[in-house]
Amino acid sequence: MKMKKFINDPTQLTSELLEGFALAHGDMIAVSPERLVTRVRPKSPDKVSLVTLGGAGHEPALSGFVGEGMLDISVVGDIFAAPGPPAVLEALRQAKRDAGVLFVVLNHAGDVLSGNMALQMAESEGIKITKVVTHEDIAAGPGTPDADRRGLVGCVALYKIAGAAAEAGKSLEEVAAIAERLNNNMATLAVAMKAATHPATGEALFELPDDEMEIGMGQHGEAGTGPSPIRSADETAAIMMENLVKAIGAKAGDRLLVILNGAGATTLMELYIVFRGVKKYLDQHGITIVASHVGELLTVQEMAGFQMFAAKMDDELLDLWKAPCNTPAWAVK
Amino acid sequence: MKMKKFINDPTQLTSELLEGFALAHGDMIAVSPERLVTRVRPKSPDKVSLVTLGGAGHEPALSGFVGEGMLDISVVGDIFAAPGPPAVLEALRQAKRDAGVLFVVLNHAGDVLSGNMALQMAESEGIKITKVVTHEDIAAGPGTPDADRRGLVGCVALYKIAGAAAEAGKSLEEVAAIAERLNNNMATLAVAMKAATHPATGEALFELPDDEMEIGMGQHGEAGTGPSPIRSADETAAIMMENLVKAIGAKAGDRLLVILNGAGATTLMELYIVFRGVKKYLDQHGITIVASHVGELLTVQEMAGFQMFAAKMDDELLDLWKAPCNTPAWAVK
Amino acid sequence: MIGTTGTPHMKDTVNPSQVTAMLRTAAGQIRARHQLLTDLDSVTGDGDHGTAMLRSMDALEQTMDAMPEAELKEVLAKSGWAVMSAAGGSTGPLLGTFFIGMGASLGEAGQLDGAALSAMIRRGVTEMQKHTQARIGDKTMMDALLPAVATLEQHDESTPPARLLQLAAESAALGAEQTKDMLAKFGRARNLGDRVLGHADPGATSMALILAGFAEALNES
Amino acid sequence: MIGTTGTPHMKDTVNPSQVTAMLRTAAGQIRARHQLLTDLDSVTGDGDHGTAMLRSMDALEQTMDAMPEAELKEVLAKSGWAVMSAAGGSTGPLLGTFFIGMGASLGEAGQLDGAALSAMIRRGVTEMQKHTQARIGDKTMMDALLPAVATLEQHDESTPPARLLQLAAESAALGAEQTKDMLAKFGRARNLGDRVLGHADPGATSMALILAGFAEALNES
Ligand SMILES: Nc1ncnc2c1ncn2[C@@H]1O[C@H](COP(=O)(O)OP(=O)(O)O)[C@@H](O)[C@H]1O
Ligand SMILES: Nc1ncnc2c1ncn2[C@@H]1O[C@H](COP(=O)(O)OP(=O)(O)O)[C@@H](O)[C@H]1O
Ligand SMILES: [Mg+2]
Ligand SMILES: [Mg+2]
Ligand SMILES: [Mg+2]
Ligand SMILES: [Mg+2]
Repeated sequence: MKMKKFINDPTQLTSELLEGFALAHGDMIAVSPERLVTRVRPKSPDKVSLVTLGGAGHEPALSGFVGEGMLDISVVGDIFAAPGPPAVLEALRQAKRDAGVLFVVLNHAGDVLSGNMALQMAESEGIKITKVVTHEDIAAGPGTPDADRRGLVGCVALYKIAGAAAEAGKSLEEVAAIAERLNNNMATLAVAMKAATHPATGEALFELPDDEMEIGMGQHGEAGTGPSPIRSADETAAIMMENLVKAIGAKAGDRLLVILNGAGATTLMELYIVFRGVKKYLDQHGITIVASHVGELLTVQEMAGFQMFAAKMDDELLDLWKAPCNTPAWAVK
Repeated sequence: MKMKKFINDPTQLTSELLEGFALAHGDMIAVSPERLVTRVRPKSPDKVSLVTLGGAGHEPALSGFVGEGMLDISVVGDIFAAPGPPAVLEALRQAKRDAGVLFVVLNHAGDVLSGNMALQMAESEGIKITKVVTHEDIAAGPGTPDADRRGLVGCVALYKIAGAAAEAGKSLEEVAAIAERLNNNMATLAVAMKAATHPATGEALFELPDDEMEIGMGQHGEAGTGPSPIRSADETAAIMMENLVKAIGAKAGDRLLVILNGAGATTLMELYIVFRGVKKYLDQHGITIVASHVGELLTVQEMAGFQMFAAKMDDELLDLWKAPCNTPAWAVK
Repeated sequence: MIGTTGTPHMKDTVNPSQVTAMLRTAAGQIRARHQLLTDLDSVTGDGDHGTAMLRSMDALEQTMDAMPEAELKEVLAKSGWAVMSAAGGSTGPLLGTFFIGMGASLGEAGQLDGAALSAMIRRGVTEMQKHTQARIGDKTMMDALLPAVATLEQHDESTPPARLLQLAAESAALGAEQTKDMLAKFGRARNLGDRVLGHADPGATSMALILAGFAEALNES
Repeated sequence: MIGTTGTPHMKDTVNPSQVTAMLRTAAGQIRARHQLLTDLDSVTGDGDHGTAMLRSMDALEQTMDAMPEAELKEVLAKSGWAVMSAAGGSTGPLLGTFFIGMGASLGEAGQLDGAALSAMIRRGVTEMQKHTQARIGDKTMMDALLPAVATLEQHDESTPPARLLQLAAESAALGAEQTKDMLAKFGRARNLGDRVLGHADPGATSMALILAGFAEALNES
């Protein structure tokens, strides 16, 4: 049976998707044969550049965020697979500059492996790089070492905030410090309702019974806290936000950035209804939402579910979050 | 069995969604008890205002496009249902100004009915209004009277272009003429791959066998040209664009705006792959894509499929398309 | 029922409170059958007609409850407006217009004879026709309403109101029944082609129920 | 096979073209079993390991084909790099490093005795260990490679190359087999908890096949 997807050759998904992406956004980005997505109007060379890497299949992430105010280069792997070290090294070489490179890696085995190898080689070539690894998934529970916590949609907030800092002309040390401050104050929890189809193999990424959902499931079907009956939007919002608040230690009076990132098939309608539930929960606890984003930033094909992200904000982080950006997937004026 | 959706009370969907929408975008829009979505920073009163109406359940459409450079007021109905004439009349009253009101109605029975009644009453109160009805769906075939052609995602292009003309200070006559020029040069064709669930009733909006797709299906499951086997992205792109090109009479040398509007569950990955196919087809016919948008503008819950839109552009339309806008669902810098 | 009713005068006219009873009985008819309406709309449309009619009837009765002292004319105008606000889709505007039209035909308070009652219902339909092109055979509300209007027009002032409404309701019911054999030309059902054959139009069924309610109220009183 | 091979000298050393034969035979082993690798990864991971290994082997052989005259050292370095480019995920970087490490252990052209061959494979694994913390029992490639290395270390120069690789391959196969009883601590399988019990690790299985290919090449020649 054919997959219910609009594709041509399942082995050419990434190339064709990047081709279409470059055609649709040729005014902002270009795609090289090594699958580097770069800006067509490069950032001035005296500013810190941002490089990231990750598998395809999560559109608009990651490459949708290449552009003014966010990323300089994104290295694209195959569907759900890290790109190899040679391409990442090439990206770091292209990003090389005196101001230095901020290298953002999501904590997934392949990405870390590939990123570290490329980083080692690049540093041996004298490229000035600071690495930041995002690992803000709290599904594994409190006390889990950073190395065992996955990077989810938090990377996008980090691209935005660190990208704005870089665009503002801050030094690599400053940009990295800002990125780490955000990194240490953010958390994400995912929930899945319906599985997605792997677009190359046609297989379901995981199974979930008709009357169940699963909180904590990762963006490739990695197990979460176990299935539960389907809960209402308000209950789901409260359970998830309660855990996030605990994880980042948010207290009454704190100011949060909240992101509800749709996984694919979950509608914007649902996300707004959940957002309403999040607001109710936080109101009860005296915590303020000072900034938010509701929509699809990092998807998992047509999976139903979403990722809920929260970060404690200070004035500087908030200003950077609100600073202008202009990328294929996101523009702030 | 529970629906696989994050909701609370199925009878309160629209209210809760609008509440969440207002909370998430309080810096740009406000929602009144009559379910009018308005700008928090109203347009200067000497400029033409834009009003539209339509059912909820198609997020981000229609209200996601209220803001600078696009709509002034959107009147929201229940899920997939037109709002009643009293709310629409209230919107026209609030939009009233000497410069006049452009009133955009999508050609769906309920919307037209409600729109016309409100229009009549508003005109009898001396409000200066020009109505534009979008009916760019070509599924019913050539020669179908305008009254029998549905309004699909084309309304968003019209909001953008007419909205930019209004923001530029053009008169109601000029704005309406621009809107009608676009309206007469645009066409949309939809394709469905998987049904969506009605979020209030939990029923599938339509049925489609596991190995079939249907070109021409409307955004509420209205019948199209009949089911066909699942085709490749390239074939689908070529078939659909061929029909669109015919419908708008595009010839070699013509310049098109192309929109691929995801219905909900179809991934951005797929849309980019289809866009690549569209470009190939148009290249073969000497037709240029001068502007494009790939993403979710007007969805049908978690339906899999998309709407393909094409419009012949002239310099003025193109400039207006590219003009800045800043709305919850779309920002152009 | 004929023969069990009151004075000759009572048989020939109805008073405003009887008209409100007609409206409430119509609401009762809809409440009793809303699931059927939803089921019909699930086949031929989007399945929301039962809910739309329930909301309309809620709005109608709430408006009547809120203005017990008001002129019938005004009650109908307000009710129609409330129905339009309460129910989206096609039902709210059309049904609301029907009530507003009914009200517009009325003069100051007083008894309504058969002619006035006939004029009230006919005016409701005439106002609707300003907003819909639908004719007999198009599988819409009009397939119930237009036969009822034709029946009303065939009778002169001599027909007692209760009998008049009974006849109109029967024509509406027959008209609704005949929509089973029709293809839809309006509304969402239009796009379904011959998938709608064999199913009555939900809107026509609703209007037949409303007229049945009107008749029932007078024939019981 | 012992006794059927050529001169004593031939038994004690291998030449560079025999090493390329080892690599090609390893590729053949993977090609013959890629579906098994995919199936294993479908249970314990994301189902792409068979494809990743096929692409790696394509890259390996294409690189070798493209530089028939080059030093083995250089061929292995280039191949490793090509594998890293060809296969994403965990496989490309780790397997690529393995080949690059093998190359790094080699001096100028010439015969390799048992010690040099052992050093070559051990160096490949040592380089991998710079990038992974995985140890025996973590259900990864290392569960095949580390037992093979231990076996290589137990033998001195007196063991003929073919025999040495045979023993190493057997240790790798046994190690891969034992991953069935392990919970995963690395890679995607980590997140699956005890759902992976009873299934061999795909990466360990691949590495066992590669070593089996190495041994097969020498034992046939
Ligand atoms: N143009 C029209 N004229 C008369 N009746 C109409 C028209 N369009 C729709 N209807 C009626 O409305 C009914 C459907 O009402 P409802 O389900 O409430 O609205 P919607 O179609 O917007 O979901 C149809 O069965 C039909 O009788
Ligand atoms: N840190 C690691 N160290 C050693 N081997 C690893 C590590 N992470 C993963 N692997 C191996 O990689 C195999 C999976 O490879 P593959 O499916 O190609 O990559 P991915 O997990 O990225 O999809 C696992 O079976 C395991 O043997
Ligand atoms: Mg993988
Ligand atoms: Mg409806
Ligand atoms: Mg309906
Ligand atoms: Mg894998």
